[in-house]
Amino acid sequence: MILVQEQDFDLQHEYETLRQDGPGIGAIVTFVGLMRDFNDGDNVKSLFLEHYAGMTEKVLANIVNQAKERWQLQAVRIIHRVGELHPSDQIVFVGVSSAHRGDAFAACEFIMDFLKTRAPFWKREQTDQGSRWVDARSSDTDAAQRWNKN
Amino acid sequence: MILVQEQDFDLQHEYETLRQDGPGIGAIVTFVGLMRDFNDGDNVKSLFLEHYAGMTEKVLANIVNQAKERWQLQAVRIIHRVGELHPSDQIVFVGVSSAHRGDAFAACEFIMDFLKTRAPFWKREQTDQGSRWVDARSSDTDAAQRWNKN
Amino acid sequence: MLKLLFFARLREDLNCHEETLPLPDGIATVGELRDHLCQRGDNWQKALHSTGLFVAVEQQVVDWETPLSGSEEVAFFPPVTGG
Amino acid sequence: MLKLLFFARLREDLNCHEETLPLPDGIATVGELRDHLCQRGDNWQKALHSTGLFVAVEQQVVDWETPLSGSEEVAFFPPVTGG
Repeated sequence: MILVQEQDFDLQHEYETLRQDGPGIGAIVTFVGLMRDFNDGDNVKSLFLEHYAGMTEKVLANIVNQAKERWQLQAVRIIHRVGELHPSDQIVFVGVSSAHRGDAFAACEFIMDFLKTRAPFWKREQTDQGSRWVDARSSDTDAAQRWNKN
Repeated sequence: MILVQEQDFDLQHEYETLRQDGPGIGAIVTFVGLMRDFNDGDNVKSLFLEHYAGMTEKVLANIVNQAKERWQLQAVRIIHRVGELHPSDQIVFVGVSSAHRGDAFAACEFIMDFLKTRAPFWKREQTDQGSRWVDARSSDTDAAQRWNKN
Repeated sequence: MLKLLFFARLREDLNCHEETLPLPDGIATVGELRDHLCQRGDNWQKALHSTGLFVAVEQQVVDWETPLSGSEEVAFFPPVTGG
Repeated sequence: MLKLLFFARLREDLNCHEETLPLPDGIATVGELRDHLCQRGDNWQKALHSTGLFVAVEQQVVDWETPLSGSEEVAFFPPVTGG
């Protein structure tokens, strides 16, 4: 299940849905990305998230398929918010269920690393110094490239 | 915060507590271990979790301290249940908050890998064939040993 | 007709989110389309040669050698920063 | 007095969870204590030499060379299986 939406999400609801898949699940790993109030040394007052509707969902589905080929997974749920956000707001949710914890951890992190570097979202942030587009980070590229080594 | 308890726990409550630490948090990773209804090819009807009260808490605190030395973490919460459990029951919760997702993922998995191999808990399971102590897995030992390489 | 899309910083720098365009004469690849658009002026030249620029055809990231038939959706965008 | 604790399979095999014991004469290490306890019979010999056996002194896992003064909590247990 992949959702791109303006409205907020509820971790408990996502978790309960993953858990309902049955008594073969041994591990559920969830990631929530939250908006921080600082970036590159400046206070950030708000964030606007733009995306490429249509392509975003395709890229995320492709990342999930890659994860499912690579690890033994029961279910994957992704929610990414767009539009205007404020500090402490939830931005993104990734939840993975599996029989085994190693698979759940790896797949959840893999999905986030590729979401960060492949999914067409862009952040524009409002700081005390004005508005600016957020720059991509080489640390995110490095994180995604790690997965090629294995 | 480390708790060893018979009663169930609530993911949402743990998550909200982690999130309350403030707008410097960018990532929250949670792990929940659930009881599966099979093990080593047999149906498992129930599980009894025994532990070494006192030592358990010390070992978990030590694992958390190691994680905090190794990664930049905001907060860590661990709950492990003891006593009688049934399929689909929640067994263990580990939640980690950090400014950075890489640190949160690594610390959460590190804590689980060492909890599995160092914390004095023992599972006795009731199957259709009777009652038996669960054997330790070499895959868990391998998972913990991975962390020495870096 | 080609459907061109521009996102984020590119959309702002070019003051254009979407336009439709018949495949120009002599243009057979994505790279040639970029060169053609760059002739529109300095802001186009600069934006379409910005660091890490991506191009997607039919919502899939491709390289500059990718051929165009004239009825695709072609999107230009900077490195992504979601998550 | 030593406080001895046995957990899980060991507790069952020895039919003993906890006992107190003065430090026996000539016993100076955890390993010597184990050898001493093994003299109690075959079930002790077998249980205290089972695969992967852990021993903890004052709730900390130690090796068999660890010295004992006679007032410690000493726990024997099989490989852990929580989580």
